[in-house]
Amino acid sequence: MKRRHVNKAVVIGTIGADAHMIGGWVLEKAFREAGFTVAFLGAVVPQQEFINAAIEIDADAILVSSMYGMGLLDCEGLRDKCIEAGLDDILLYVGGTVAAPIELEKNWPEIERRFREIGFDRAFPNTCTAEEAVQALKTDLGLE
Amino acid sequence: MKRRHVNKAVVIGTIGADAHMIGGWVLEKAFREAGFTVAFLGAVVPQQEFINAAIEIDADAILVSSMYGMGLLDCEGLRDKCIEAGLDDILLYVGGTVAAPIELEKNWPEIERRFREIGFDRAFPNTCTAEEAVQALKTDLGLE
Amino acid sequence: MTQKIRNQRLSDEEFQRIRREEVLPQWETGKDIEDLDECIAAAKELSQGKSHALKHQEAEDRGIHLLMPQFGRALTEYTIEGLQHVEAEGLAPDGVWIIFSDSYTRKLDFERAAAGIERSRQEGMSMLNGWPIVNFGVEEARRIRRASQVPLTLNSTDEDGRLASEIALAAGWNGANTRSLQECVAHCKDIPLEEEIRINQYESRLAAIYTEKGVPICTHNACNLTGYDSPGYRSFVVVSQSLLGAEQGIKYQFLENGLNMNLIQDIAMVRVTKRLCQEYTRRFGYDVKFFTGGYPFLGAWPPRLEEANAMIAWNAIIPILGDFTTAILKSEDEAFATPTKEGMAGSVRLARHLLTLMGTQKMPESEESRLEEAMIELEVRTLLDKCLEAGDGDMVVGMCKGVEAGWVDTMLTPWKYNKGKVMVMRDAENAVRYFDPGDIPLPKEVLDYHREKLAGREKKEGRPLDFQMVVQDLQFASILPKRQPPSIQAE
Amino acid sequence: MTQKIRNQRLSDEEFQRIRREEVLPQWETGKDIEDLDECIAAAKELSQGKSHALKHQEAEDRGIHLLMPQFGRALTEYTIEGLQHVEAEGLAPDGVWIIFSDSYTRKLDFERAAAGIERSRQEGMSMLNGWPIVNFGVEEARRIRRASQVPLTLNSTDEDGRLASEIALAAGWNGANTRSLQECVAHCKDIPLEEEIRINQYESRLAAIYTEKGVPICTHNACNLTGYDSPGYRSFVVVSQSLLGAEQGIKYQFLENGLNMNLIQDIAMVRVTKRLCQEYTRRFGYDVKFFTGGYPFLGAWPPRLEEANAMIAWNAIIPILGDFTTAILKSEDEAFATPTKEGMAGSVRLARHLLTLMGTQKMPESEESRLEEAMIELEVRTLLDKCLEAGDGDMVVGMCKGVEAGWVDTMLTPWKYNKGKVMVMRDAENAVRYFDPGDIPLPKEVLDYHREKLAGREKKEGRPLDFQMVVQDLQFASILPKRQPPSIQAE
Ligand code: B12
Ligand code: B12
Repeated sequence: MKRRHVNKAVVIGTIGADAHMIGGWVLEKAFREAGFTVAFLGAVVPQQEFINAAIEIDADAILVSSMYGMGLLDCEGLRDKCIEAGLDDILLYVGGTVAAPIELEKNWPEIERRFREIGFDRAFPNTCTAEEAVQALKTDLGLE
Repeated sequence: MKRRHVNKAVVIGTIGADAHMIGGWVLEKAFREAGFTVAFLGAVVPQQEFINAAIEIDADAILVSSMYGMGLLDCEGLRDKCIEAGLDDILLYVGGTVAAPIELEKNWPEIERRFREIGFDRAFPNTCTAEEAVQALKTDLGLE
Repeated sequence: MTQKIRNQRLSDEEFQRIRREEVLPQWETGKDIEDLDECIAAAKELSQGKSHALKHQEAEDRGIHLLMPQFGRALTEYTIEGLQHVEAEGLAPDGVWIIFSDSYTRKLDFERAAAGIERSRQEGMSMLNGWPIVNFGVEEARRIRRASQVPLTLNSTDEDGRLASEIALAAGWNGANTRSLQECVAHCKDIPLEEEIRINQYESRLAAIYTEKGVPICTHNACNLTGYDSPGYRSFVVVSQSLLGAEQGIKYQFLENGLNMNLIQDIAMVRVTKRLCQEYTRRFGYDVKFFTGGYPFLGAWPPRLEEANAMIAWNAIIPILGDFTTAILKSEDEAFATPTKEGMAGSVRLARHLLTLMGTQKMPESEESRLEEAMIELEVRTLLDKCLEAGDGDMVVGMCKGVEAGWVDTMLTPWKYNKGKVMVMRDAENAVRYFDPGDIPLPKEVLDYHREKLAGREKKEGRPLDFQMVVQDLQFASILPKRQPPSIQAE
Repeated sequence: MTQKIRNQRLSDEEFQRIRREEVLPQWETGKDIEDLDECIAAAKELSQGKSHALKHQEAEDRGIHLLMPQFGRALTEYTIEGLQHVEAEGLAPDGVWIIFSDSYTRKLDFERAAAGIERSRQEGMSMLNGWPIVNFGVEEARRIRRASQVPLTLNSTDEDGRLASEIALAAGWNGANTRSLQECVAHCKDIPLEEEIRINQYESRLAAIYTEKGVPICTHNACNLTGYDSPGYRSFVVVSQSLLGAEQGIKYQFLENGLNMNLIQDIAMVRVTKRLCQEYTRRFGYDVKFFTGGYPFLGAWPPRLEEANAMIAWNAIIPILGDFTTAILKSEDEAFATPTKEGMAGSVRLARHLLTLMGTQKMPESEESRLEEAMIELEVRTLLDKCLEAGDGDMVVGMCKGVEAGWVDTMLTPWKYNKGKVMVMRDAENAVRYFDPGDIPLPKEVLDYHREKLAGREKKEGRPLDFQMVVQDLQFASILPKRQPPSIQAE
């Protein structure tokens, strides 16, 4: 992927009707500590809000948290909206307990396949620590 | 099998170096309640003692308990000794946690096969209740 | 919101108007329950021998504990299959179900719920995190009612559960909740407390009408909140809600107290909560029967069977030793997805066997428990009385003022009206204490007590308390230990 | 037996004579440990950082609990594989092993043990219920010692464990037990108590010699007994044994108290036991350090995973809440066979997570716990003092007289010298009470207390107590509930 300049800025929030925000809150702390600018949108965040915030802070990545199980449904279309908004090369990560059916949630390769299919760059299970998330983004941004 | 007259008498005991006797104690109570004469030999009972007691009370069956895992080893040769002593048609039951390896203990058909091979008529896992034991013997003796 | 809301019973006309204009039109299945009397008559028949309220009364009389597992799948077939499996494996007869609806339903987004149902059919898996009761409507809910042997209660908690509860009650389930702050803090983002209370006055009144007409309804009065709240705050939420429900005429309330994992503190919290619910409702002249339940740990769970079993066991033992009427159950699936039927059956078996093992063992009173109770009680009374003072005797007015001013406050919620100045932390015994009480009116002796307890942790860990510990505490029960490979190989 | 035995330290000459003439010749591997000083030197090196005694001291100082799982297979390879697996999965570093020998070894039937080893090789399965330490000898035992990261203790309990303990100690394990009545009642049939005590004076003296020469040995002083004994009897056995061990010079004892499943009673039993061990050893001028452990329920276990997990959890929670140094663990395999490595790893994970969840929570003192302790203490003191009186100040003489006369008695043992007039039964809280105290000198207030508690069960069950209940109690924790098929089918 051709990478734009790196701004060390991320958007974090929980998508859809999902009210969980503790994971995002922990991520926010970790990314700030690692020197990132963070737009933390909390929970119950519509797709468009992620994009608006990304534009506002000139984000390198949108970190979508989805805990309540409808992540696959809620994330469909986000990549298209990014492209529409001119954020063609922004990194899209998703993480959490993203799939309601346990058959899927325990079949991580299939989850990753599905998210790649809808334009996400990475998907993280909820055993991912905040430090691991920071590390992954640094790697993808060529920061370390 | 050709059955001799029925005397409603059983020998109960725990074989070999096995010190468990609670199961046998519970069986004793149940068989007495069901109208049987019982010779209860307690624990750590050598093969010959079972046979002596069986002769003494003219038993229909010897109920061998084996809990500590070496039941298969300890029971070998009992049928031969019975035949030697003229108890050709006495019923031989074994029950308890008869096999040390869990692979065997959880493979009950194989346990039964092995005990049949060494001349036992029935083998009971330790989930067998005293009432079930009484019922089985009554059936085999044609009492019900 | 300009309309000023008070703790006052809805008139029959107002109730009927809201029902007709606001609630039933929310989705097309609303029209199947237009005739309320017919619904009540059907519910009466369908809940025969399966009443949540009466089952709890019976359990109390017999001195036994009920088990309350949770389940919900996108399709009716899956849901019924799961209920029957778990009931056969030990839930029936001394159990009660919590059935989840999905989160779209809870946000009244019935279009997406419909899409989720469709998608679930296509994929052959449950793509929703619960059973979309509103989309399926009352006849399907009755089908589930008939398929189960025990009382059913609905968990469709969020801003507005009115239509879901209407359908559930009309199907002979026990549908209603006594909610206000609980919902704002747990699941909402933008709704003002006044509006949430208005919505729930309707739901409470609905439950009361069923009760008055011969179908006793026992509402859930919960304080699951953010999953990480001080026991004083939890208790305050439940007691204040008990007054709101009681005013609407509710006669039975199931006090569903989120557990924090410290045996003495959790039991103290529940005892204080029940006592104050009784005292305050009586003081206002209401007559309500309260039952208690322990809601399992609502923080992050460990993603492995054995650790999850430790959680399941401890979360059942606290309610049993605390003599709560009911132990609510989570399952080994908690870290991954809503419970599977196999997972829930496992929890039921484990908890049932604990009941066998423990007989009627109870936690005795001790100096420690009396002190803990006294501290929680003092905190909660202070808050309650401050509300009543600020509200001129009206709890609703007082609560709203308290939230606005920030002296009613908790830590981690998506709800924008919460000030969030409070910070809690675990002490060495894993009890939840105030690291920073923010603006809540904590009596000095309570604050000193919390500080002393936190100092105990500082001493145990040999390092000063800091914010990093607050963050770590959020995952204290979910991180698995690293493998320790043998340092010396066998020869 | 004509020889009169007293509680008196073996002389060095007598010890050496017994060693040479009675112990080492029991089997051919005895000759590899003839040089005791060499053995002690080797043990010193091998047990570096893996001393049972010092590990316990460290745990007490750090205020943590140790976990103590159990394992043993017919072949050394299988045994090592199992230890390393469980250590990697969470046992190391804060754990200690109990390694079983097989039952032939315990009965000194080394021929059959040899046949069992052979048979195990042929079948590719462990056909023995433990590791035959005597047949394998000291070098194999050292191999196991080197392969493990934590202290090893040997459980080869029966009439005569002297040679097994000699080999274990020489390999840097912790081998010895402080035993007398425990063994007679648990595993023996014909041996007189005098003879059992004589045998174990040797074993205790052996442990003391190692300790005196710089390898501190902490013996197991257990009261597993028949698995179903009154707490008073259990406690009496341990305290009396503590005096016997102390006289031989033992400096550390691990009090291994079999649990009966009632939280308050079990904790009271352990507290009283430790207190009286301290008091009575001091009274006789000995200086001994005591650690405590809870031995899991020794009655019939349930043959299913979830129920077994309930047992595992409750059996770990009692020691944790009771602040015992160590929680001994059983596994989900208990109803079927000696623990598998997977089963034990599971128990370790479960118990470790309970430690995480519970932090430093302890059971506080209460009126109930004080009363229970007072009752147990009164019973045990009465027995101890009666022994000392009958023995003219010599515990050994008194115990022997007590058993002979039947005022030292328990219910269900293969041991022919036990009178067996006592009958115990569970009360409504599953505490163990005297249904019939037989001839034991139970103070009236203790008997009244037990009667009152049993009356509570009578009331709860609504039927008079009878012998049938005694029988049922033996399987109260092992019978699984019947399946409850759905009475109404889904449409
Ligand atoms: C706490 C909690 C709650 C709290 C939330 C409080 C709050 N303010 O956030 C409350 C009680 C309110 C709640 C409510 C509900 N919950 Co909830 N809840 C949990 C619970 C127990 C822990 C979540 C948590 O806070 N973990 C701690 C934080 C620190 O970890 P985390 O969120 O996993 O985040 C970490 C990683 O996942 C990762 N991460 C997260 N997002 C991202 C994103 C990116 C890009 C990256 C790189 C990393 C990353 O980094 C974080 C730091 O390590 C989980 C179960 C569990 N996991 O144990 C269920 C769980 C998530 N809830 C669940 C459900 C269904 C609900 C409800 C619908 C009610 C219900 N039926 O139980 C409602 C939601 C309603 C709604 N509209 O959303 C389900 C979801 C099922 C599914 N996925 O299929 C779960 C899994 C429980 C279950 N098994 O049923 N819940
Ligand atoms: C209580 C107990 C003891 C007590 C025994 C007290 C006594 N006086 O009997 C004590 C503590 C002394 C003890 C000692 C030992 N035990 Co033990 N013990 C048990 C335990 C926990 C329960 C057994 C019991 O009493 N059950 C209750 C009675 C009523 O049921 P039951 O015996 O199963 O009998 C019923 C049925 O099995 C059936 N039945 C039994 N026999 C027969 C025979 C016939 C013909 C029929 C029809 C039916 C039948 O009917 C009975 C009524 O329902 C079991 C594990 C378990 N099952 O939970 C281990 C267990 C039997 N013990 C075991 C072992 C290894 C030992 C020891 C070697 C020490 C050790 N390493 O743990 C020593 C034995 C030393 C020796 N020389 O024998 C192992 C055996 C392993 C194996 N089979 O592979 C077990 C399975 C535990 C384990 N998983 O490690 N034990």
